[in-house]
Amino acid sequence: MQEVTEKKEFTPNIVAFCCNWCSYAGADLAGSSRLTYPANVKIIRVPCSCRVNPTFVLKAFQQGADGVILCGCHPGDCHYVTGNYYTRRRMALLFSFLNYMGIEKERTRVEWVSAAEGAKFSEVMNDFVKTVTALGENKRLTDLRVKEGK
Amino acid sequence: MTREERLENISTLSGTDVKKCMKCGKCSGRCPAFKEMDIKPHQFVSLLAQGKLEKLLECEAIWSCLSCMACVERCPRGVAPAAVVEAVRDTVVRMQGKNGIKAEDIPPIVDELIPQQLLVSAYRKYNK
Amino acid sequence: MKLCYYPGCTLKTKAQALDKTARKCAAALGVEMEEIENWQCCGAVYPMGTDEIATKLSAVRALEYAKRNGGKLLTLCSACHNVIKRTNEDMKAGGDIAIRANNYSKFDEPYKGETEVLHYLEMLKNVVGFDNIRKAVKNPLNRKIGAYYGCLLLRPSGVMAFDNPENPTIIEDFIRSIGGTPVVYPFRNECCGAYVGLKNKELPKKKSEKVLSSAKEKGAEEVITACPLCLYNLQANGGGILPVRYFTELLAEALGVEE
Amino acid sequence: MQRIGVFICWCGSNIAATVDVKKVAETIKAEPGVVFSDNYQYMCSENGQQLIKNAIKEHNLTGIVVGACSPRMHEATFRKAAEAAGLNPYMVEIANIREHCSWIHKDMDEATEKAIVLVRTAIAKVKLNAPLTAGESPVEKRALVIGGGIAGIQAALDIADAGFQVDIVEKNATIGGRMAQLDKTFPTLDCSACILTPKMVDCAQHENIDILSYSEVEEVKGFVGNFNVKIRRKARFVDETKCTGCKICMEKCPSKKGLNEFNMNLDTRPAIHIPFAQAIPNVAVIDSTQCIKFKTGKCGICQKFCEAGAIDYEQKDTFIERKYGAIVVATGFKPIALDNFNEFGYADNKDVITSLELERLMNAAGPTNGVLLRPSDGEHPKVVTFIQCVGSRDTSGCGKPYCSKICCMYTAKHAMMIREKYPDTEVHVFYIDIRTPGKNYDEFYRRAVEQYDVDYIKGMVGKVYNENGKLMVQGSNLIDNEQVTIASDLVVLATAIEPEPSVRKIATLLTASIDTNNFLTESHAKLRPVESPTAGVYLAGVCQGPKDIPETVSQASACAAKVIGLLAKSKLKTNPCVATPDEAMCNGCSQCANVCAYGAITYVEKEFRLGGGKTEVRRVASVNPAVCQGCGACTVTCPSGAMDLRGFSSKQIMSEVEAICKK
Repeated sequence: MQEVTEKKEFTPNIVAFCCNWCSYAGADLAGSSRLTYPANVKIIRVPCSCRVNPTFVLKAFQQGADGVILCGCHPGDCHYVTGNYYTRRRMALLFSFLNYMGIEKERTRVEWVSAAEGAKFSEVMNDFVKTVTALGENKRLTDLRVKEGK
Repeated sequence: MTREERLENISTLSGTDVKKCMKCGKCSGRCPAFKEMDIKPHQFVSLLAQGKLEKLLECEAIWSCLSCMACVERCPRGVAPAAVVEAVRDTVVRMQGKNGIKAEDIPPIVDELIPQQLLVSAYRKYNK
Repeated sequence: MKLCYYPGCTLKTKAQALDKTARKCAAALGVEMEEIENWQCCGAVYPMGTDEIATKLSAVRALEYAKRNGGKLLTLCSACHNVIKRTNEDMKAGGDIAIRANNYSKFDEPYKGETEVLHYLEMLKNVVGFDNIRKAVKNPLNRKIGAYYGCLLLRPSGVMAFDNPENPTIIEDFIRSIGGTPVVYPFRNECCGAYVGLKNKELPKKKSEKVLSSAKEKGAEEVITACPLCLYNLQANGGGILPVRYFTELLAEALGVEE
Repeated sequence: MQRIGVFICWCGSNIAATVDVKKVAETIKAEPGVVFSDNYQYMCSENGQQLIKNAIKEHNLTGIVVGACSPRMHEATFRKAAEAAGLNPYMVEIANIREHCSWIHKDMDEATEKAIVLVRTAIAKVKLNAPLTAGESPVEKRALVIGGGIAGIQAALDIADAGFQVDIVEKNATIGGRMAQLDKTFPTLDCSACILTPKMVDCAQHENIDILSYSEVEEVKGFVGNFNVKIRRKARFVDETKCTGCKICMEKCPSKKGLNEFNMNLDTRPAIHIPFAQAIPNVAVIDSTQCIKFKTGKCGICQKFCEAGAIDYEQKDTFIERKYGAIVVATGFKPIALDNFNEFGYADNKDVITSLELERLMNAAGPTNGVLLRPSDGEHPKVVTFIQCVGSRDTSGCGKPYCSKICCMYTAKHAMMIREKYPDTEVHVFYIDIRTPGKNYDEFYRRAVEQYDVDYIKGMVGKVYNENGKLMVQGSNLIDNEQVTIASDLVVLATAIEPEPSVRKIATLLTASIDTNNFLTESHAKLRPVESPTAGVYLAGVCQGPKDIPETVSQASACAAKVIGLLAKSKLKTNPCVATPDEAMCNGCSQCANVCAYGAITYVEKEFRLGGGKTEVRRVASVNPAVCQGCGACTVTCPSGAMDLRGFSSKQIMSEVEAICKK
């Protein structure tokens, strides 16, 4: 068997949770405006950013994600009135906990992207991918069985 | 430098995105040196956008711009025509023998009261 | 209160009146202007070319010195203020210019635009306060005075953040504080054309006359400025339409600290 | 055993150009549980849907995944198709391989690979989907229209004519809005008041319309079909039921120096006033910040002279609460403040005015009785210069990035009206571009040039300054490559328009989305242009984007059609994706109720069997599915993990995460 010696350029695996009303629509707008961002960003649609349970984020890192980003409506503009405020508080706590566990703060992010901000969505994703790429692969919390493909 | 590289260089030097121009002419509407310029402020932006390098390099207006920033201040699109003028002027003076002012020209025009500021700035703007 | 002060080339020679009156007035108002060590000429014009580094180093050095000596840098000449303030914003922005300027300068710690650049007028307004000046005035100047801002203090407003670029008020407020009546005229923020003075004599003449006649039409009896170059130009090329003086000269007169 | 079908759409070349759709469909065949996988040019077409229906029946599918455009686009379409084939509509998942994949990536391999992952993710989710049934909720047969300008008036009249009750909430003392301030309307030049005021009267007389003027929406609760709205009726200090509109109070009021907002502050009005002669309701209002009685306690003259006894200085704000099935937002616009545009000299020169001020100066009921006079000295201007795009198309941060859309036309109108009335007056117009798309619009503008000799100058103005009593307008003439200076007597700024600032609060109350320019966002730019993404909320007029009167009226009528369609239903289907507690795990701690913004969660005492014949009574959460909006806040806050969200269950999302991360 031929051994692969060439080192492949690292492309991080990014999980993005997007609120159905703002950011998911913002991502749609980025698409219809043909504003590119890297293909390694994959979006999961949630009704509201407050639907994101901290365990989902932990799960993502456990399964080998290198960065997790949550996008919701701007403060004050939540489709469900106050959902994004819960997100803000919950994630502040979770991210500092993750930081303590050795997952750099830069690997986790909460952003507010409205349905009209397609350009912002693409900018945020480009920036986030750049940041996470610079940090390299995440090894903390990862279930090794996943990384080895077992 | 090839022609393309020079254009690219002027664009980089200016630090402004000429594609943002919507051709409203507000810069030229505001310019206090308009009548002295063979190429008008809005044309600097337009010529650079079209890559008309020769017209830019041959113009006399680079010596008339007052760097007063009125065009920069008022552009509704955040374009800086004065920065394009300066980038073209920088490009010209950096070419051999193209200095805008010669040392020997100075003494006759200097009067007693001329502030250093004017000499220093003229040297900085027109010479390399 | 002690402030680091950057005088600049012209204030040491042709514009000594500006420098001297400013120092006296500041002292009378309780501000000590401490000239910074080994300052070098700022270049008198801000080079806009994005690759211009060396031309900005003297400003960076002065700023870095002020950072270590109180955190504020007082300027007086409009041109120095423009160059130093804009260079400081470059350093704050942390782009290519900032990185290369720091690499070259080798300061103990990199300079990141921490210093607050303060023009003398801003100092009068924010540190001393126009109300306090009003109280200190001994000879109220009961005259109609036109403020001439020119370009350098105001533009580009996004960086200079000095005053409203089209409708500034700081010098008018200053005039009121020394007992004068400010005359607002439309050409107070229009360029006097001085920068091209060595290459073109006509343009500065036209522009200066326009400025002064506009001030006169609106009722001004004299015009004040903070810029030595504007002063020279308006005096030499303005056709003698109105007398032109430094604002600090009037301040000295009002405070009674003239020689 | 799950039997999943996968359908990959080409969307013509929209997806197929960057995603190898055949490869996706082939690769996916190997996924466990997938028994059918195909691709088709237009999955949303009749044939595409038929393909899905046939596959569901033939392969006895238990769930389907459609790899296509955004679910915001066609999820409903595919759910309907599934339902028609006998599959529960909630057993459908969409993999968004267009907006989130083919449209943003250029490399075919990369995009194809991503599409496969997205489809796999949707498969992982659909395997855990459960059939759901939508509940039903009643519809309150009454509509609320917020804003009483031409948009609100038109929407209200159309809805009321269909037999439904409508309330118009207007924050000012009268309905009529901006249109009431206009003199003539383009492109026909008919008098604005002549076509608007009859409609205002219709509103007042319509048995189905209730005008709540001088009122504001304070609180909105509920959801489509069942909004509960609290409305503040501001104290006008005049009893609306008693005031006859005789105006004797206006005549007698000693405080006459209040700025007249209706006339754009160009003249003054008394503290007690009726905004304009045709106001609806024709009832006075007291400006308490100006009124001497309120400032000093002395005066009371209006009360003395009011024969109807309508004046009541003690009046307080009151609140009413009403239920509505649908809400139309029609909050309108205002011209922007010109603080950032001092180069045009608006602040310093009385004779530099905005276009809306000119409307008042030209209007027969305006401060000059329709005679065009300069505000500074009351002289006839001999040279009038218009400046277009003041604050519009400005990305420098000083103005608005968008085109205000109405200025080219109204400037042409103004120019023509001045030339018509005063043929000896010279009129110049500085413009950047002339934008006249619309029936008879360009013809209208050309008339200004060709028949009325209006001097159109292509170029922007750089500075307006006062010299020897003239307004010097210095600008570009780009066609001649010249800088021109026009000595003028009057300068008119075609000021950009922006949404009325109160729309922000309304948007927050309604949880309707708003864009970076404060315009309300429509649900779909092309296919659902009058609906807000919030169900039951509709948008009319400039609150949604700049538009002129004909467009505003069309949009208002479109809103009305949508509202009528909604109110005509006897029941509404509710979203079945609601929170649901696992009662065995719930310990009744009340955390979930605390975070619920809708009050959908209550607690009930329930008896549980413990085994061995024993039972226990416990307090457990209970979700009202008609009230729950399905945000999921409660699911995360629940400490025992008892609360879950249908359609977006924790297990489903976890398996999506897993599918995405799988290498």
